[in-house]
Amino acid sequence: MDRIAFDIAHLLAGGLLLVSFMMIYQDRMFSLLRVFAFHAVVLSLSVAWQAYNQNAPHLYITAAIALIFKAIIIPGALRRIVLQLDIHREVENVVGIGVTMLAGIGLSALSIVLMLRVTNTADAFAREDMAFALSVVLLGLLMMVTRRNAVSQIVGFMSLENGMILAAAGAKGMPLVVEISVAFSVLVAFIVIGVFLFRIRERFDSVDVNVMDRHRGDQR
Amino acid sequence: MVLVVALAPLLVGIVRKVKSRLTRRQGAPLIQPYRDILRLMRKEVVLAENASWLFRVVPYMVFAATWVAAALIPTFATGLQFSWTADLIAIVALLGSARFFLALAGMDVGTSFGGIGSSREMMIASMAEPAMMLTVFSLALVAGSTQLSTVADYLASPEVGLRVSLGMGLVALVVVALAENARIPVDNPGTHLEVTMVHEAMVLEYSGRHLAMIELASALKLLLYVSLIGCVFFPWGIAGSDDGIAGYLRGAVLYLSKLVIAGVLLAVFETSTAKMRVFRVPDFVGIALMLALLGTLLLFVSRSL
Amino acid sequence: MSAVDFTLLIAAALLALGPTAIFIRRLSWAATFIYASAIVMCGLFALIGLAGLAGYGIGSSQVLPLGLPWIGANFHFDALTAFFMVILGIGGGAISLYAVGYGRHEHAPMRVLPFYPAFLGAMAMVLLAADAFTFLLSWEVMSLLSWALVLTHHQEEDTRKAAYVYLLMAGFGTMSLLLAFGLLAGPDGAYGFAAMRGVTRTPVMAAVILVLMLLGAGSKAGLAPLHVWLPLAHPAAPSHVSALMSGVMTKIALYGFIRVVFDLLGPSAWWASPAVILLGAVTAVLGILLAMMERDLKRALAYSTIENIGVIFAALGLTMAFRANGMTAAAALAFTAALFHIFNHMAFKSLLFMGAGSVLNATGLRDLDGLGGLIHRMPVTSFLVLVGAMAISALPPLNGFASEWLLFQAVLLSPQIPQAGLQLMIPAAGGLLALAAALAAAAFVRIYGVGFLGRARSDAARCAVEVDRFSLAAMGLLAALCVLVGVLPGIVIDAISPVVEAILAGRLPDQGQDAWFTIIPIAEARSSYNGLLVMVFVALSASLAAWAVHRYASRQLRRAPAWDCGFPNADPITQYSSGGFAQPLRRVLGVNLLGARETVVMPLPGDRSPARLTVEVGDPVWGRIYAPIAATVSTVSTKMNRLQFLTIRRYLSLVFLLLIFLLLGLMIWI
Amino acid sequence: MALFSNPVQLILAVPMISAAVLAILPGYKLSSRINVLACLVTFLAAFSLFFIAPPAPGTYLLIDELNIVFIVLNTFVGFTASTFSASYIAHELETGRLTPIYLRFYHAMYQVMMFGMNLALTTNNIGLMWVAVEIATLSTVLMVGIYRTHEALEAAWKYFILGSVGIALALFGTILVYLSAQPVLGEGPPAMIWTNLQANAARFDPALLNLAFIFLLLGYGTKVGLAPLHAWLPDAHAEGPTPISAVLSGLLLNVALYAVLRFKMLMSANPGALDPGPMMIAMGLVSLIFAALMLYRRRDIKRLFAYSSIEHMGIIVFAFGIGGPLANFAGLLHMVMHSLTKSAIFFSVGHIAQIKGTQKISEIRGLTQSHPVLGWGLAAGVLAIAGMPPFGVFMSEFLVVSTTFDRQPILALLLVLGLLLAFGALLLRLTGFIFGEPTGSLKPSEASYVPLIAHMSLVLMAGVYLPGPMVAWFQAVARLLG
Repeated sequence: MDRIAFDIAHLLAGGLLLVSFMMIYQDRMFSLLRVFAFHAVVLSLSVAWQAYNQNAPHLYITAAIALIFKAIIIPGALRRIVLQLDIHREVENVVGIGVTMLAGIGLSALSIVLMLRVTNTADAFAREDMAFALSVVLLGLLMMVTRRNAVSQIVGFMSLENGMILAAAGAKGMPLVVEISVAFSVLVAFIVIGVFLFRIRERFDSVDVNVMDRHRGDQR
Repeated sequence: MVLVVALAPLLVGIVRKVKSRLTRRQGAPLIQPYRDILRLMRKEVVLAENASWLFRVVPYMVFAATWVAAALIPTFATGLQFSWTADLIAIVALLGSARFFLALAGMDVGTSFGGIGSSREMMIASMAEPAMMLTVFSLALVAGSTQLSTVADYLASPEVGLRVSLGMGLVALVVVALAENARIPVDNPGTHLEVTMVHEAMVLEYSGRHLAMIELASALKLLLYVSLIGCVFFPWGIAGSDDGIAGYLRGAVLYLSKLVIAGVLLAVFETSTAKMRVFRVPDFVGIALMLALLGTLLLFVSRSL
Repeated sequence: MSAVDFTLLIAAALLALGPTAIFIRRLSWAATFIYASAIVMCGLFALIGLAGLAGYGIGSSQVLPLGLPWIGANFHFDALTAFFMVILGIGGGAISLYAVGYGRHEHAPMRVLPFYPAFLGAMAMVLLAADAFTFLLSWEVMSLLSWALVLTHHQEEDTRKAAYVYLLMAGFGTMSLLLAFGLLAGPDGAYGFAAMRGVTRTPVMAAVILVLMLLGAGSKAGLAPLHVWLPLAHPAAPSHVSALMSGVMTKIALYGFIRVVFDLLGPSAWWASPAVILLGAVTAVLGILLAMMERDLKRALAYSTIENIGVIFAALGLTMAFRANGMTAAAALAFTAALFHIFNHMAFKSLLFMGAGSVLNATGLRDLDGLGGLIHRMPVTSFLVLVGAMAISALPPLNGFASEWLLFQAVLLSPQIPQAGLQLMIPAAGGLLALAAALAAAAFVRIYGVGFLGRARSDAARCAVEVDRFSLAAMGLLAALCVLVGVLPGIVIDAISPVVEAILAGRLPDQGQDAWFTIIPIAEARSSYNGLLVMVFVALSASLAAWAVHRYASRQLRRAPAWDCGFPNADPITQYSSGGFAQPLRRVLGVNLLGARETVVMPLPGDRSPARLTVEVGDPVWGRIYAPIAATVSTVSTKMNRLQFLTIRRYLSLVFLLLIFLLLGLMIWI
Repeated sequence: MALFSNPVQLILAVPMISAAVLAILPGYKLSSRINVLACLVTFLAAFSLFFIAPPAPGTYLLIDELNIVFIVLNTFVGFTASTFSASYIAHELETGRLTPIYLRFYHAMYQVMMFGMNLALTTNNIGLMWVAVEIATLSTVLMVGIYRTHEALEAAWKYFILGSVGIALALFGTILVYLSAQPVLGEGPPAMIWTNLQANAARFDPALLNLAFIFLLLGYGTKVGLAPLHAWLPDAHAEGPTPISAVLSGLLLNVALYAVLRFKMLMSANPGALDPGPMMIAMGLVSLIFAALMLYRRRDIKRLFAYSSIEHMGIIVFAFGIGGPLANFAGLLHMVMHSLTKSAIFFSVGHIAQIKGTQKISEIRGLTQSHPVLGWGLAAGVLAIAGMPPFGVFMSEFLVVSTTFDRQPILALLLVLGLLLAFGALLLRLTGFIFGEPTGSLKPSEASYVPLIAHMSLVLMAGVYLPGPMVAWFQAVARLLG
């Protein structure tokens, strides 16, 4: 394992984190989707690099899935939904973007410090990967928490899953199960979300989660 | 036992006589209470239509309970034959029984005055009885017994000396006696004025022989308290169980003089005070309660000194 | 077959009678069958208990493979159990006899029949249990079944509320007991009573257990301030159930207290006892004051139960004080007084509740102000209730006096206690008990005078008819018991002595040798009492007086309208009402102690509307303790309830924050 | 049928095959029967594990003393719930709340869900377990939303989002566990096998395990319904079909709990790792007290009992957090009792809601008068769940409280506070449900009471008598849990 390989892995994983920050920064729906696609691309590159380094050909499949589904199909589909449902083109934030960014920086600091501390015994590749992956996961969660409308929450969730995949790929020799599960979950998540969005379209006039919240139980 | 019944109206007579003389009246002769009772005995009973069997039984019950209680108190000698039958606590409780029945009788006919009497009587009693009980406690704690003969014997013995607690107990007992016997300032035995009466309101519906029994019982009760105070606090001259005839005689004479003194004192006291409002009474009796409690507690303090 | 096996079998049979009732519900004789069986079984309980007190079958145990698997269900039969078996047997038997008659009037018998025998069985199981789990199981089943019984008339809002408060308090009590047993059993889970007995504990630990037992058993027995359920639940239940709950179940609760504090815990430090004595005395006064103010007949009786429980607890506290100082004879006296009073209260309180039930049956009323004049319409019931009222007012020569007398004798032994604090406190508590006794007499004069004497205040009372023979027989039985025990207290004291001996390793002198059934707890010079002679004297002198008067004076009698100081015969509502009777005491004690308030609304001159006097008096404990707790729970749950209506995003934020919190924690930790 | 010689394979295969069959089979009557039959076969197969020596742990499947409890319980409640569902679902069709096509979907999903849960319980692979839990979650999401009312969709959506986040966190934890095991056990599949992990846990990197456990506790804890991760639970219970509520409360929570327990064992086996106890105790107590307070303000009967499930999960997690043979025994017992009781409660609630046509607490009154069996059955269930004897929950609460108080008095007092609060709320509602004058529809219920009575009889029996073998086996598990 040479220095260059490590650096590239580092670069890619760090890039993923950077893109996560970009996503938090976006305030337009379409640009968010574009950045998300880019996120997936970086992820697939990173996974592919891991596959190359670990000599684990099955990881290429993961990379491909990430590239095809997350970078192309899902953003496209979401784009269609936004267009069809005539959703607000702005991303509505709960708190200001500056605050969110600050929180995001804090979170990634936390996760990197924590991860580096706990993974003394793991190899350097894994340490870096896990640290960045945790940051991406937390940022994804942060995004879900600070966004108001459903599409951007879905995007947040997807970026969270991207972090997972990064982690799974970084864990050396993790069996095939992970890839299957990732593919599986992506697929099912997509289907289910699609179904839901469809139904929600059928019943509600917007995918804005707040509208649904009016029907929360126990208030009748 | 017969003695107490015979003496009781006399005590009432003394009190009435002294009171009359103090208010510059001639007053009825000393034996007037006897006459009253006998006359009432001979009269027919006019029973309220609504009165139940309880109403008719109560006079006898009250009389019997009071009588038994009175008989258990050493008058001039301590060696009573049946003194072990009941002690001071039982005597208090027997008086309680009498009161219980009398109060029930007051409620029986279903008039408003009966109710007034009963409820006030029970209110006064519920303060007076604990006071009496506490006095009994302090006596018993001093004497180490609740057996009246023993208590009297002990208090008659020279080792007792003067005690603060006993003084307080005496005051408390006197107050209780005033309250229980329906004397001024708690109640006025002579009145039939609606707002003021307590005891008389309860027995308002009684007549004839029933009233006689009740009058006799209340006379007995007065005697009982006087005897009790006499034998406990002023036990001079009480004959022991092994004294001879002379001892008994001396005891009897002293006892009679104690009765006379008590009667006079009571009359003087009653003439010199006014009756209080009913709701002042609890304060008055409450003082007895406090004194009795204080007496009991001081007992320990003085003992530890 | 040993005593414990036999008792267990009967208890099991009683428990099984419950489901049986469901199967035979269509048969016309179902109720009679159930109650008759209950009489038989209770009779057997009483016999076994008596035999146990005589020394037969004591010490037998049985372990069944039930309950907690590794120790099984342990049962044991000893003198204490035997004594309470007698209570249960006599009380339960008499009440079942009453129920044969009373139960016929029940509209929905299937809400009583399945639970009633099982309730009796569960109480027996409590007495037999010899490990913590079996004990608590039976205890809680007992609560549960009585809860179901309280809910017989579930259509009424008050009943439901009463039952709710009852079971909630029972749950609280059980939790306290559970904690107490947790401490007794130690970390290894030694739940058997035998294993708990020998362990030495620090005084603090023992005090904590004592406090928990006061909470646990006290809440079931009705110790202030945990008594609030009692005046709600007892009146709400059908009267035979009320009688069973007040007369018997509270005794089972006391059994639990005695079993743990006196048997399992052993002697405690002297400073633990004042709390018990004081709690008992305060409970007694509070209970009887509330009884004095209460309008509802059964509720007044329930308050009076609280008073008696207070008296018993005071006696138990005295026992603890004496025992802590090694004064075995004095402890035995106080303990005997407690047990004796337990027995007495079972007898007269059951009797009074049955009487109240008869009144309820005859008139449909529990409100004292609707009653009156029942002595004419229901002479036998009235007489029997009078006996009960006399007994509970501690009038000689009845049984209530005998036990109170013993208690006062115990109080008078306090100078021998070395601790000055106790020396001062015990007579003061004695004063409170005397006050309670005096108030009890007042309260029962009021109940009896308003309810049974005077003139009828309503049509229902005017048309009341005497109840059936079964009810009268049951009441007569207990009334006879009250008299008998009051007249011959020595026999009871001797019967109790094996229990005292077993718990305290000491006893009162044998009373059987004293002439004329006198009782002499310490020495004759100190105190003695002879119920028989008092009764004979009173009876003799009363008869003598009556005879003499009738023989030598007049025996004429004339009926006339009541004189009433010259007022014409007014309407029955001019009679003193229950509230009117209580007024002097309410003014004297109620204002300060209970926060009683009177408001008078006087119409202006010319206004013809009636003047109104409203009296507000209630249990001060409700407002001071329970209402704030309920309000707190309500406020907190209302505030919390917002969490049900958050948006998904906010829920996610919660998850997110928790994650961050834990991660930060981990980072700081390592 | 050599393939199915092993009952474990049967446990997994039967639901899978029947799911496929049910998906294509029209006609709900037959479907519901097949559903019941499939569940019965699964249950019998699981039950036979008691008598047949369990197969040695393989790469994929594992049967040991711990999970056999869960499997048998799972398949049993699955079976009774399916019989309940058969009588329940017909009524739904009559009232038009569901259409035949949805019923077909429902039955297929039921078996998918059973498959997911059985797989999660029997697998020997932490990755596979994660997948299985995911399958079970997704299938229940679909079932919760099956009525397609606003509320149902909203509940399903909430469930889906929160569940997905939870499951993602769990995946991250799983990866971390793998990462900590990988240096010891080498790369690849062996580092994800339970048996290997358990045997070598002592040598794993404790710091990494700590981090992993946080994620796992939060991830699977969401599924368990621990506060404040519980939000999905009340709504999912309230808005889905009642058989699904019963299965959710009775089974799915247990499956997630099983996962937490497994990882807790891993933590306990590593001397350097943090003690998971305090974390579990804290979450358990928070859930208990929070849910107890929430009970007071409920207006929907199914949501009420959903909160009660949160409360009981709190108690169970608390008990396992306390640890020690007695508390672990109590935790296991409580879990089993809670599953049986809570599903029984939901069975009766299902019938009640169908008769009354409402789930509103205020509109359900006087059941003991109008429907004695249902009313008293509900009473027995609620009293049992509130910890009243002679039911089994009492025994477990007895053990938890009494063992805790001696060691951790403050914790025990908090526990008691929570129990009392919950007791007060449940009792208050119960009094309203079953007493008073009946309201609403009084028509008799034609449903079968067999599942209800069967469950309550078991709970009753456990309260007074636990069979010896069962005790021995619970004790063995309790020791295993440390």
